[in-house]
Amino acid sequence: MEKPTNGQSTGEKFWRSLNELAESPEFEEQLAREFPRHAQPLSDFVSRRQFLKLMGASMALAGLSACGYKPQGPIISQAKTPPEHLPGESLYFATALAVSGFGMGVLAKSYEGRPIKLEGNPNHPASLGATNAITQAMLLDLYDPDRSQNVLKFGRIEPWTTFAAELLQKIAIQNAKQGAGVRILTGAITSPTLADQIQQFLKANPKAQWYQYEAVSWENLYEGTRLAFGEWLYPIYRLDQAQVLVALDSDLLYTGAGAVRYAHDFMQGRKVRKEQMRMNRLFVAEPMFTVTGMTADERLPIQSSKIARLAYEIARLLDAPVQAEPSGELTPEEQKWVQVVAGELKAHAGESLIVVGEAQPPAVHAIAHAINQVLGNIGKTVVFIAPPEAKPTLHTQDIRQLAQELQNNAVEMLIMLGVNPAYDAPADLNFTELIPKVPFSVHLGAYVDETAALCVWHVPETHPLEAWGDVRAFDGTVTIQQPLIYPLYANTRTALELMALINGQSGKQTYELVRAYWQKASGLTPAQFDSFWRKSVHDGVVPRTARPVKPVALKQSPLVVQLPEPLGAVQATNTLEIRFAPDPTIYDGRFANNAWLQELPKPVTRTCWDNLAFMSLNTFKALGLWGKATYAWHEDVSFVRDQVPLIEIQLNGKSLIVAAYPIPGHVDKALTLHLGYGRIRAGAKGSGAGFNAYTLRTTTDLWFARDAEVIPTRQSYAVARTEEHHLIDTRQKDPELDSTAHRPILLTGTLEEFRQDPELKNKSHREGYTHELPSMYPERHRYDRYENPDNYRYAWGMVIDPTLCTGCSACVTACQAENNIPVVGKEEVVRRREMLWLRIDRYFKGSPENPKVYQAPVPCMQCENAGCELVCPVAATVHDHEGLNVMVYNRCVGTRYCSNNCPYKVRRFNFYRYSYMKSPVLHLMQNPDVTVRGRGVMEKCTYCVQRISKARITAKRENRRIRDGEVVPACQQACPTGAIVFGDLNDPNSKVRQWREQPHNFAILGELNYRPRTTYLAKIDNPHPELSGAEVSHAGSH
Amino acid sequence: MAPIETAPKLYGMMAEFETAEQLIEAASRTRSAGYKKFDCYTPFPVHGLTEAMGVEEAKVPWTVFVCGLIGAMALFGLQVYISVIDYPLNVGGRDFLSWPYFIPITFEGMVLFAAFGAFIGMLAYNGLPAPYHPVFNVPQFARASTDRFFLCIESKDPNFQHDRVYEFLQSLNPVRISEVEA
Amino acid sequence: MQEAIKNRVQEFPLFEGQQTYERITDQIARIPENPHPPAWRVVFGIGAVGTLLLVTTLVWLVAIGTGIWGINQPVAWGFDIINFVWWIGIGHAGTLISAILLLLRQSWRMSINRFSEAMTIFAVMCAGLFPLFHTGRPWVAYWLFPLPNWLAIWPQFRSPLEWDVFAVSTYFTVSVLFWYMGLIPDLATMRDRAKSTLAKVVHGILSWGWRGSAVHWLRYEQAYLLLAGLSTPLVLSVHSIVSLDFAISIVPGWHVTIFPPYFVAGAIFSGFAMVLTLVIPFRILYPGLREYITMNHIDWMAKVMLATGWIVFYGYLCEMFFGWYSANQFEQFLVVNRFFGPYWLAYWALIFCNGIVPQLLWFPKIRHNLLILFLISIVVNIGMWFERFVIIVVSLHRDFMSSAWGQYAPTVWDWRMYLGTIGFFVMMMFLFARFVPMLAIAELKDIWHRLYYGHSGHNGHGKQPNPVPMGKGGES
Amino acid sequence: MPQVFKRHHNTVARATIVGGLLALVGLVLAGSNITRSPWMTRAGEPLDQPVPFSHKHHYAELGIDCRYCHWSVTKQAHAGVPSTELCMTCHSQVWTNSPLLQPVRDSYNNNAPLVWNKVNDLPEFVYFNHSAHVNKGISCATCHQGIEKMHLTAKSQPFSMWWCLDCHRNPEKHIRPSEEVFNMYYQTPRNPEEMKAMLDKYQIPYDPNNIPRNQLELGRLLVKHYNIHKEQLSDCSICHR
Repeated sequence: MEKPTNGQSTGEKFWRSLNELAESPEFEEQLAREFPRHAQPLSDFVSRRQFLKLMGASMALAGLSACGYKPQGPIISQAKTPPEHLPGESLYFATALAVSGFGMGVLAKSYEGRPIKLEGNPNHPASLGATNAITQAMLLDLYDPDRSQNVLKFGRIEPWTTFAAELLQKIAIQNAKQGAGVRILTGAITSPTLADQIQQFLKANPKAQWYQYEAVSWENLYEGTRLAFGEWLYPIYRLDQAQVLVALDSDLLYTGAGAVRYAHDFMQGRKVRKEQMRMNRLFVAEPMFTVTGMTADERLPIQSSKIARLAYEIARLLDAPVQAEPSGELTPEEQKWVQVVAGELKAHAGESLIVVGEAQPPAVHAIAHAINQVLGNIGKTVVFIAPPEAKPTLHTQDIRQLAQELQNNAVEMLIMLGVNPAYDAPADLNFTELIPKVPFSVHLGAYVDETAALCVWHVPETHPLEAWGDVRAFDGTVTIQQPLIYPLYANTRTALELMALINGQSGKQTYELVRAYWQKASGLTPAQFDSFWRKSVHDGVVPRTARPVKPVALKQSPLVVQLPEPLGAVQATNTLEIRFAPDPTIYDGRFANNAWLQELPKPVTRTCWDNLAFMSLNTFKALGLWGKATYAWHEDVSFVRDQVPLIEIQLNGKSLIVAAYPIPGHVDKALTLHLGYGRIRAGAKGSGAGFNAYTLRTTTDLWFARDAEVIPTRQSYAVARTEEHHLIDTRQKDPELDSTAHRPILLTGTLEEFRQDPELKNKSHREGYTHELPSMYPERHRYDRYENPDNYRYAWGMVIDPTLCTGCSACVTACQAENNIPVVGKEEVVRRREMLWLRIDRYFKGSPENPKVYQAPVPCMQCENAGCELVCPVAATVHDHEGLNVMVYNRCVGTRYCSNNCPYKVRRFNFYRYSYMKSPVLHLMQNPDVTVRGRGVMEKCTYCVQRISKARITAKRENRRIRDGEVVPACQQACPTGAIVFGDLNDPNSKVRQWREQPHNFAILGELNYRPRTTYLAKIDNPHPELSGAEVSHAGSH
Repeated sequence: MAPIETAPKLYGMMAEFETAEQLIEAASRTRSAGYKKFDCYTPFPVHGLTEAMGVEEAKVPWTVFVCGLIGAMALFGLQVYISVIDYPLNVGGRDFLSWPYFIPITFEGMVLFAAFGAFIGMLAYNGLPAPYHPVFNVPQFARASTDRFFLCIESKDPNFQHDRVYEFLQSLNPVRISEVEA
Repeated sequence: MQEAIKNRVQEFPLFEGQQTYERITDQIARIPENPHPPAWRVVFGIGAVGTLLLVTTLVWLVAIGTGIWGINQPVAWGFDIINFVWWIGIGHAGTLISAILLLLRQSWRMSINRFSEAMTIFAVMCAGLFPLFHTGRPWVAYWLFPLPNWLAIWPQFRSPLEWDVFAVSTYFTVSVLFWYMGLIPDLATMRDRAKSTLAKVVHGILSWGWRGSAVHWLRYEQAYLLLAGLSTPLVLSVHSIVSLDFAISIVPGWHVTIFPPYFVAGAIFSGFAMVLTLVIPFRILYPGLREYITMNHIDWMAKVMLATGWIVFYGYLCEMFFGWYSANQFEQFLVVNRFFGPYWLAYWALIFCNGIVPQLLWFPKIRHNLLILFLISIVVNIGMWFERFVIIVVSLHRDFMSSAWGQYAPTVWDWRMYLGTIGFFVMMMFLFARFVPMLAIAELKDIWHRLYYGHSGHNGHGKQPNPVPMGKGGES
Repeated sequence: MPQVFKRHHNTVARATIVGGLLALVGLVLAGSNITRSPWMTRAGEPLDQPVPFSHKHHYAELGIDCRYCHWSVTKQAHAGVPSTELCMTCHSQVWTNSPLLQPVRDSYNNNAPLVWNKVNDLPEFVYFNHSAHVNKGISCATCHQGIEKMHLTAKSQPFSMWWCLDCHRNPEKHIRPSEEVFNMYYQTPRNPEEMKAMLDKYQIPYDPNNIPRNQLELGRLLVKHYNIHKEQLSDCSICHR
């Protein structure tokens, strides 16, 4: 595909030809050729192609240059029309996508038979119609050209049949000895059908073992409940009930199976309006900023190892029934914090909640349970259910045991379903040596990854959007997964199919298996079952499958718990506490090859394509890293070339070279390392990116370890960051001018200030937001000029409430998926050429030690007096009658003047042919309703104009106005917390209008009189009077 | 001296001088002698010469003025037509007829047209291009572009009489007198 | 009046040595007629190589995209526009010398106007390349012209870039006309001096058959003066419009009301610097020129540089003042960022080159030391380049939303294109020297006649000529 | 030595100059016209198709309604190319063994698509929606004029931007009662009686005192009736996204 396509013609072609295409040798070969080198990132764009070819290519791009008369393409009719098929129309199908076993319900948008977008499923408890970045990006996994496509034996392509034959033969042998030599390793499994298949096998082979391993495990939750209540339980938080939430080293608003739901619930208590001047309060104690931490009203930077002490102190102050040997000391600030938190919790007993993160040892969880118990929160703000997994287990224990057995050569047959222990198992078990010891090892996975390389057999895994299946949400609710598309590659299989084969049901389709299971499970008559099935599949949730709430009680009082040893005062400056955490975008590494997630700026650090050793600025300087190496001729330039120093970390005998990066709000004497990077067999995009933190991670120090020794090196490393943090790299000498916090960008205030003065008039810069300058021209184009009763005209506008924004970035990826936004690769991001239309601004305010964070999504503001339009010499960007600042890609000649004159810098330019995609598969993914921009063209957000047009045409056909809420931009649709509202400003009853009329509504850089259609509500937070004093005074503003 | 019969195909009779001053002198005397059709040729613009010859005109300035006017109106018109009549677009909320924005191009148009007016006008009124001209038939005339000054009385002149003109030219003390073939 | 002038030019002679009409003509006209010094070949060769560099760069640019440059999201304009403004500025001196000095009746302009007009034309050529090729899709750049098309859509006339299109193209056309018109009589001279028929024909055609008729001269001078009168506001408008590219927008550091005058002054400043940079070597290369481009000329040019330099420097001071006086923290930050930001080096370099160094020109000794003068002119050219760098890059890289701040660093391709244009410029200048009289012969003779005829020893021919035996035309 | 130029060279010179200027003007005019010409737009050139399908035969002679094959045209963006199935609804009965229809039968039997050549093609960045037009009284005939006379299908309009805009700027010139949209033989009523009759027939409200007299007046009436907002029709975002 040389020329950009709107997918319509090609769309139909692909729709038709998929089946043939998938099998056709050319296609196989074509993709095989691309595997595994072909890189999406643009770094090698120039070097890879020869010169003349490019010449031709770029000329061919004139295709987008408004000359319509190219040779006409083919138009391919269907032989037979499927009943539901409507040419050029999209259909939505409910299904679910699972991350480490837990399902997120989605509505998949299918265009001409290919899924092109995933939206949240309103019926689904984990989604409520919203999604997160990962779910949005899982669409890309389906079309990833690096996906494994062939059955491999020792890396050589073999037909599926050969594999099946050999497997069955081996199974037969094992059956004889009751499967004594068989070990099955999977991730956490909630799928009832799959679990049932495995259980069947285990029943038949009692000596066989089934282990589950998740690198990012929540086993501590279970152990915690066992300590407290005597059994493994899974907590469900009711954050909408909580007035006070205390999160100890827990990122519950962002990571974890329920995060999207929790973020939604939590924000119900923060919708500050003139009608409702109240909000809940969030306390967070954590070593490094997390999304939850950035949302906090009061945050305490503290080493993970000290959390236990902290929790215990709180418990003591609330005289919760806990008994332990406290060790280590709390600093005065920490003491103060503890007192305040305890007081708050007490004050809101029954409507407060204390949550502890998965990384904390069971004891700390137990303490938290005790506290919640004492406060009477249990049953109100938190309830407990039986674990959603089919077979709950302790992952570390499982993997250790498996390692043990492998060590003793007890394993003759190892079946690994969608796991990658060779990469993510604890380093001390060194699986890379163990796996090859197994005579017959099978790996089922979407990629030929580190583990596959060590196995005898590798079987490509089918993507969940290609097959039937089922999965449970965090609260146990089951979703029947239905396929959106015929498997792209003929040889792929699902875990279900593989188990069915092993169980001798080889003929069965996944559809039959799932349906059969539920037929059995539901115990309904075939007639009843049919409607049950239809309804379940259609709604995306199986009724009455949520796990029931279990009543709980402390098994003993007081609880006697063993507190872990906290990190004492470190003597040597270069000995730090190290904390492992899942990566904010690529999680535990399974998404390492997902270009969207790789390029998505990490919520806190705004870096991408990398993980780095994050530490506080003090530590950074203490290690003598500041002004090192490439910090060139000016301190301020330290980040100009985006170069940071490399350090070597040594931890119990293992060592890792990693780039160090200072980040505000990180606790001193500690560093945080994200898992998931440094893959060697992730695929073209993931391989070689970042540093492999697993090499330091051992079963003993799974989450945090003390005494990590840091040795600075001479080398430096280029970091791709989409935003500098100014508290660090602009000099402090003149805060009034330098510190961004003092720029009139975001209007901020505390709940108290808002109560006294809803317009926050006496806030600094407030006038800057409101007052408008007189114009020389008759302003015929202002939206309020359109207002008259018989006015048909829409005035589209958007209001964003930063108070509700956690910075989870779901909107960013949703925008990328909806608008065919290309990925540019690390080198281009380093050169500040990322293409994301929607960015999330993150501003620090206050001292670098513990600043406040203010965030806001920044799309195109659709200014009414847009400067960009004024300076475009070819009228490629102009206003339409509905107030959209439309960007006509095919008219753009690429002077980039508009971008210069945009004070918000929300325009993006195709410096190269970013939209070029070598693999035909990727073209299946593109949204046919959005022009694919060619090289040399400016692009930007237009409020998802394609959705507006669609709605307008429908409305016109039905002779009515577009209803409020009928048009929902991708960002709004994805947002878990409803921080974005879009609609018609001319409609007095529209939600957007109501938000816009809030007293604390303001326009960013309003004084420029560009009169943006996108406005914001002031970011309100709710600091505790006794604490915030300290921090805010640092900031010096207001 | 025997009168010489006029060559049938004679363009005129040309006197050659060494200094501009002599030429100016000669020109005014030729004029007062009642000759109409005569012209002077100099290597550089000699000031006071045309006055001496009694030539006065301002065609070029007027042409330039008119062209400039046309240019200005044309481009302003073009801009108004395009942005108000043919395809009015809401550009950054500005009025369709946001005339101050149209001034620069209007001005440039004025200058462009005027400049062409000046250049083309000058050539046209001078009857150029004229690579061929009878005066070039006089070999010495090659120095007209270097350091010599010529006065040529044309045979078209009503009172052109060969030997009379010759005598008259003689009286101007030229360096040389030559007939100019038509 | 005339007397006064005559007295002044006695103490500051515009010519050196004994001049006659023939000598003036011969000294200048024989340069293109005779073979050239080997040095010419060398420099021309260098220029040609540069041009080659330019061409290859452009091809690659069109093939791959503007991504090969260092520009990025906050800094969407880099070397492309910097060099555009720089070249345009240089071009302006030519028109200024030929037009404004003509209107001001500055007789000393005669000896350098042809030369600097040529410089203008070639500089504008170089300048024009940048806006054309800085577009993401040069193959549709013709959309910037209001051509009737089947898209039924037109350019957008509120954009300063659109104004640029008209301004620059008009400026180029008018400059060419002006230059060519001045050439016509001299081409006629060349024609009459030519030995070979070919030369006669070529020059004959190019000179439109000019024959120096008094009436023609009358109209010629009218037209020439009017063109000058037109070019003067034109040259001012062009650079004002270029400055509006920035002043129209709201970027702190661009949104400045003094830009037009300050840009024009800057243009003249850099233009004169470039004239000096070229004149001094040419005087060495062609000693004949020294009789007409005397030390006085050079001295005056240096003085003009000094004056315009001060205007420019005043501009810098204004910007600082505005920053403080605006009470607008974005403006204030800009000033601080210029002083101490990542690009402080560029800013202080600019102050040094354009503010400090030119002060040397106060001293006559330095004004008469060709080497130092030459160096100063180079420094000023560099300084003016930095000025554009500061205006464009420093303003863009940190504007309103600090979340969108970034840095800019040119790539090898930026440099290749820049050096390429310089090479092209040099090549064209040397071609010009090779084929066209470098000074305006007729005008020089006019000046000489008006100011020196009678004073200088011309009386050799004063005596009455004898009556000559008459002969038919064509004989003898 | 005689001068190199002869007297006639003056004429030559002047002729050259005048000629050159004229040529320049001519070039511009030619350019702007050629781009609009069918030679460029390929209007009226039938493309070869796997099956020589005749709209004339099916529509004009057999009187099959457009919507029988292009069934999605009133609901969807795309008019849709009928599936082989649809063809076979008739051709399993008639012309069952015509060699011309062999490809159709093959396609049906092997469940393989028919690959037609696209006749009316728009650039990828133009989003045309059939339903938006046919439901608002813009007829097939407006863009596919004369299709009912075509044995081999060719595009009858340039499909260039100025052509689209021409109608988007003043739809009155082309709009008709939506009931008449699929009628290729529709004529604007010429006299008030017919006009009145038609308006009554389709219950289009009108002022009996001044019944539209011609297409333009009828057009204005319908534009109002169908609630079409003219000024909005030339917004960029209407066709480009």
